[in-house]
Amino acid sequence: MQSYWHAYLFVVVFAVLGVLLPVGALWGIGPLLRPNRPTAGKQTTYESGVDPFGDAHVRYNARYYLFALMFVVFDVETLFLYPWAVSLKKLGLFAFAEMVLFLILLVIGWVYAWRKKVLEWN
Amino acid sequence: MNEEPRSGTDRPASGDAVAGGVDQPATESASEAGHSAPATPRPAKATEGTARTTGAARPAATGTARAAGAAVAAKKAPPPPDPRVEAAKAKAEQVRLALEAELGDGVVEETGAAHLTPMVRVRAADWARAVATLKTHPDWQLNYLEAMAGTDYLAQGYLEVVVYLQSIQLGHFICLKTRTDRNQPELPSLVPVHPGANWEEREIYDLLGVHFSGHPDLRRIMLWDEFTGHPLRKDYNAWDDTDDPAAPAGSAAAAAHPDGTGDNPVHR
Amino acid sequence: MELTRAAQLPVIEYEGLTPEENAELRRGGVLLHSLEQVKAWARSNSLWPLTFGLACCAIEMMGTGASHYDLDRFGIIFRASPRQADVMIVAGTVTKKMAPLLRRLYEQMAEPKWVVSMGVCATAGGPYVRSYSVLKGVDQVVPVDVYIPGCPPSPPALIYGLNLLQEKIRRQARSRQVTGA
Amino acid sequence: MWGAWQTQPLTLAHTLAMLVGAVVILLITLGVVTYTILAERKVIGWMQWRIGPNRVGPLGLLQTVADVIKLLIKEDVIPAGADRPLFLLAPIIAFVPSFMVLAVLPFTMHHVFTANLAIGVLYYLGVSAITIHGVMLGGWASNNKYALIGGMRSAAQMLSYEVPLGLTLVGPVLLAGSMNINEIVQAQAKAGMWYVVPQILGFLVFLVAATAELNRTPFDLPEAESELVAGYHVEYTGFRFAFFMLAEYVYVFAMGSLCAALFFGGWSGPLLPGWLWFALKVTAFIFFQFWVRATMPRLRVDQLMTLSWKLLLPLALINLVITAGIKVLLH
Amino acid sequence: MSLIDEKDQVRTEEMLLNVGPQHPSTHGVFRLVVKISGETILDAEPVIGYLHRGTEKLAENLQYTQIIPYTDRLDYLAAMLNNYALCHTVEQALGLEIPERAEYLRVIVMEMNRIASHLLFIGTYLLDLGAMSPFLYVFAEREQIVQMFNEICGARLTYNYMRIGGVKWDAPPGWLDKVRAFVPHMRERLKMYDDLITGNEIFLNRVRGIGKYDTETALAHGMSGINLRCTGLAWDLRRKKPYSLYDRFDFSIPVGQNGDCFDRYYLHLLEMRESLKIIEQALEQIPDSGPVLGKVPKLIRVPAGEYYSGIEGARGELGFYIVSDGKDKPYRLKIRKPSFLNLQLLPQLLRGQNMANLIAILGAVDIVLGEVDA
Repeated sequence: MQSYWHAYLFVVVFAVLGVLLPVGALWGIGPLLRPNRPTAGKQTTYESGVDPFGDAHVRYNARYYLFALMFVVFDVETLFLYPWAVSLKKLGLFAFAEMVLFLILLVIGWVYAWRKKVLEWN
Repeated sequence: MNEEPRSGTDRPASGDAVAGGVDQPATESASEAGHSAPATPRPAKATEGTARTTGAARPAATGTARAAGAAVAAKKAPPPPDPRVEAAKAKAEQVRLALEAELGDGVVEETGAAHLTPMVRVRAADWARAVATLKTHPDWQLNYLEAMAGTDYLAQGYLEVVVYLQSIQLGHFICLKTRTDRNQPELPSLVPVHPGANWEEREIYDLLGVHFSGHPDLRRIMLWDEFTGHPLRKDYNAWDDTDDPAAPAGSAAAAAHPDGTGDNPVHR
Repeated sequence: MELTRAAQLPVIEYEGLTPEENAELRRGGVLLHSLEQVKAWARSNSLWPLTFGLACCAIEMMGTGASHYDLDRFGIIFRASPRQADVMIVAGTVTKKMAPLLRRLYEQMAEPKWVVSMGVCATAGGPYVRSYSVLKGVDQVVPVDVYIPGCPPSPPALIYGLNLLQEKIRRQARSRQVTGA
Repeated sequence: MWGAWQTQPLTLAHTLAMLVGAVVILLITLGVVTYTILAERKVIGWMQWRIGPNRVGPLGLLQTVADVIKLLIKEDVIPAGADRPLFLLAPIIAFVPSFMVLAVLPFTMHHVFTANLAIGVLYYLGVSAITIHGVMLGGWASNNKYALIGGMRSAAQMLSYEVPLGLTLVGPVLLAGSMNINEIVQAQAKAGMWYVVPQILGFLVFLVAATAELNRTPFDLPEAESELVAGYHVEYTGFRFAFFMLAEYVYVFAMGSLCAALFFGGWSGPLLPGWLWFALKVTAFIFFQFWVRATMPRLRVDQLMTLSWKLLLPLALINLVITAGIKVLLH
Repeated sequence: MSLIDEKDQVRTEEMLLNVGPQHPSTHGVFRLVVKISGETILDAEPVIGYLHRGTEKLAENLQYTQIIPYTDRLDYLAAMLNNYALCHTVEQALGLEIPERAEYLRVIVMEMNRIASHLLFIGTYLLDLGAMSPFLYVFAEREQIVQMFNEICGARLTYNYMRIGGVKWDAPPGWLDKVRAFVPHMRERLKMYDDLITGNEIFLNRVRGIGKYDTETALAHGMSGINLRCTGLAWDLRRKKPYSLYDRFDFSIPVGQNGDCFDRYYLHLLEMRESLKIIEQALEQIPDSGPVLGKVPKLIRVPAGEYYSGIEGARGELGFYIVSDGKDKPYRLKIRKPSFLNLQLLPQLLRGQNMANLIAILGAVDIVLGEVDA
């Protein structure tokens, strides 16, 4: 167990490398190699060749936020499941029953969401 | 969907009425069946001759063409009238009667044949009403607008709009036309009757400049909004348009290469 | 006779190289010895055209990209966004209504960029040269690198044109080395 | 010596080994991605009666190299309307986690280049979810409508499939009693059975969810070319675009590795060396992705969501309960 | 500006989005301005004319034979049919008699062209829906057809093969045998496409029940071809107003039932089968030799008058309306463009749909911009 933080050091090394690669390529050697001739025409927003109508940053009716809420609910549930799964062997039938109860509660919520047409697109 | 969709011949709605050839419905061709077999085309001269002698549906006959036609006609004996053309004319008369019964006298200005198709020319003011009447008329039911075209007759000073109407159920095929003044071209729109006329009318407006009153969205369709003139008019001159969008863009292209090489600025 | 002449046209011999090395250079191989040439090698072998068909020629362009001719052999794959495209194949008649849009699309492409004018309509107006609405050649709005004649050019002609463009890119890198020294 | 840093106190040599290990994985990954892309073009070409790249270098082997160099030296356009800092950051946010997840994957038996984290599976899930931010921010920052819709779709899709994916991964965790991916592999070797057998339902759900997480056909809606031109990266040029692509293909590799480790016994297998077994299993997963891409049309966005929430989620839950039940009954 | 509107809803804005003219799935330079809220289309407005080349105006200064090449470039996927439509109209006006062999050759190339055109539809449609392989497959068969056309007329896309009164060239020796060999091959391939595409669950889910309309709507909007037949009305000019030799062949007119995108797709497949049948019969009946160009004057002068005739093109009724003043050039030539009219219903079909259905609906209309814009 003394190697516990070593493992995370390795992760940190990965993170640093992962940042270094794009930063090095985009800000390091990239500018030396690539042409850079910005013009007003080039920097216009692309929209199939025509002048874009207005801005894309509008208050836009995305139905996705409902899915985001659902996601939060179920992802937190998944998080609970992991430690449970690891220690199920030790905890035995009681933990199993308890988790089934937990899942049933979730399924009720899920059915409710279904009935409320949250899972529908439009 | 069926494994094997129904073939067209089983469908009663569009069945035998049209099978005999739309240009010549069964009722009228029966009496002339002896001397006109629809499958064999008539000799060119006969058609030409009848078209000329009757003067039907001759839109464009400029002075010279008229003279030339007369010269040819004078050389040869007048050929016998083409029975198919005669039938078309007779049918056009029937259309006239039907229209006049509904819309009053004077609605039809001329009847004749456009080649082998019955042709009826109606008054511009009654244009949309005539088409609507024929669409719902139980004897005609011309419910399918097959083609629509506008023509500029510069010498005669009018614009002509023609529609070819088809009855899916009864098999009639009629050519309906109207004329409007070249300088103030205005016609009632057919869109309320046949929504399919929408773009066709926009095209005619765009290229010929006919205003269709009552059209829901009369804008240029083919050309850009700033375009001036109507290209399909006979007096349109393509070389005097000044609002050529290529001109400013072209100079922009030249400006993009200030070194003037005109070559691609790859490794500059 | 005519055919053999056409085959000989774009041959360039680079001074100081053996014939084998020259041959390698011509087919876009890997024997290169300067940064500019490495860049040209990469660019010429990774020409991504903009998915942009205007008219009849577009069908032949699609045909060139499809199974029988397969532009992917040359590393040419179509990209739908001008930001990621290197070459614009103007395939078809350019109308005056389309010209400003075409120009904008060209401007939105990132450098370096090239234009191939495919077919006579794009090159000079072609059969529509007398039309009131057709631009008489796309070179009035964008600079063109390769003109491909034909109405429409057959897929082999397009491939030949694109190969010429690759050749041009490589040649420019070499000529720059000589003149820019 | 290479894996010594995991168990022994940290010395200079061990730190060096760690660094070298990470760099080696980076290089391997870049190589794998390079040739995955080439293989994709070749394999799909072959499935479509084409030849695929064959001109650049011998047999076309340098095609992707040329593409990458080309993208590196392509001009970097930043649209005037874009949110500049976010626009610049987004590809990095998308790429970094894709590389970080590789830290926990055991490529060989001796877990040389693996962090060997006790929470491996959870780490994978958590870190890989960060990429969604990169994609969404990229789409938003571009100030382009296609990109915006593409980014939103992408986020919704990845979120939706994250849930069944996470639930199916609980299966192997349950069976092995550990979240350490390495231990899961060892448990499979010990049990003499790949977890794909008891977890067949979970595996199928995993396969669908993984394909969706990877944004690959038939779930490639975020970059649905025929609808949104190029999706969230429509405004990205050159190397920034390349990093989005890179992230995508690194994830293909990572997901393949995860699939191999959790369901197919990772590096375990007879006769052949461990790394080769691992490579074969990953290759099979990647090949499957190509195959699907050459075969399937794309789902519609509502069907996509429906599939995840109404079908995959209950299936994953059922699989979970069954697995847990069996596990409890057996002990 | 408040964030909350009267109904206590968070206010959202609609977005105007351009699809096209440079867009992978508008099949050319078609442009659609869609107003969307979320991913729901509130309204759509087609903008066309980016390929308007003024063919009708150009034709007024061309002799009839010189117009034929321009018809090639209208619907460039089915140029043979366009060739025929013009020649047919002029021949009707002149009352010409066409040599039998020429007429059979015309039927064969027309039906082959129909197959080539429909094949491309299937390929591009599936590409729009995200499946890339069918697109590449269909080009293999199309290439075979195109190669045969190349042999008979020396062009791959713009054939200029037909002449007023016949065809330009007789088939080269062995050409008809090639077509004979092609028919069974194509039949097999059609079966393959059927297996590959029609049974695909994802594909079916994307096209079934999408973009539905009924016969009334279709007729009112002047639709023709498959876009009309998919509603169940067997309106095919080859049967309803027989031209050429179509009354000599035994073939059926497949019609749809629901008028949705699936019917439109499937009818393309079925029509190809019928076309193969026609080709097979034409190959049996074609005389071994004979002239291929009738007796036509050197300079064709159409008698004064106006003429309209339509044929069943690959996309619907393709008609030519000619006004002649007796000269060798038409006074006015108007093309009845099936794609142009079929496209009109699009905004109505799109309203209220999801963005992803846009492509499915637009693709199924099967437009060719050269024809829409002329």
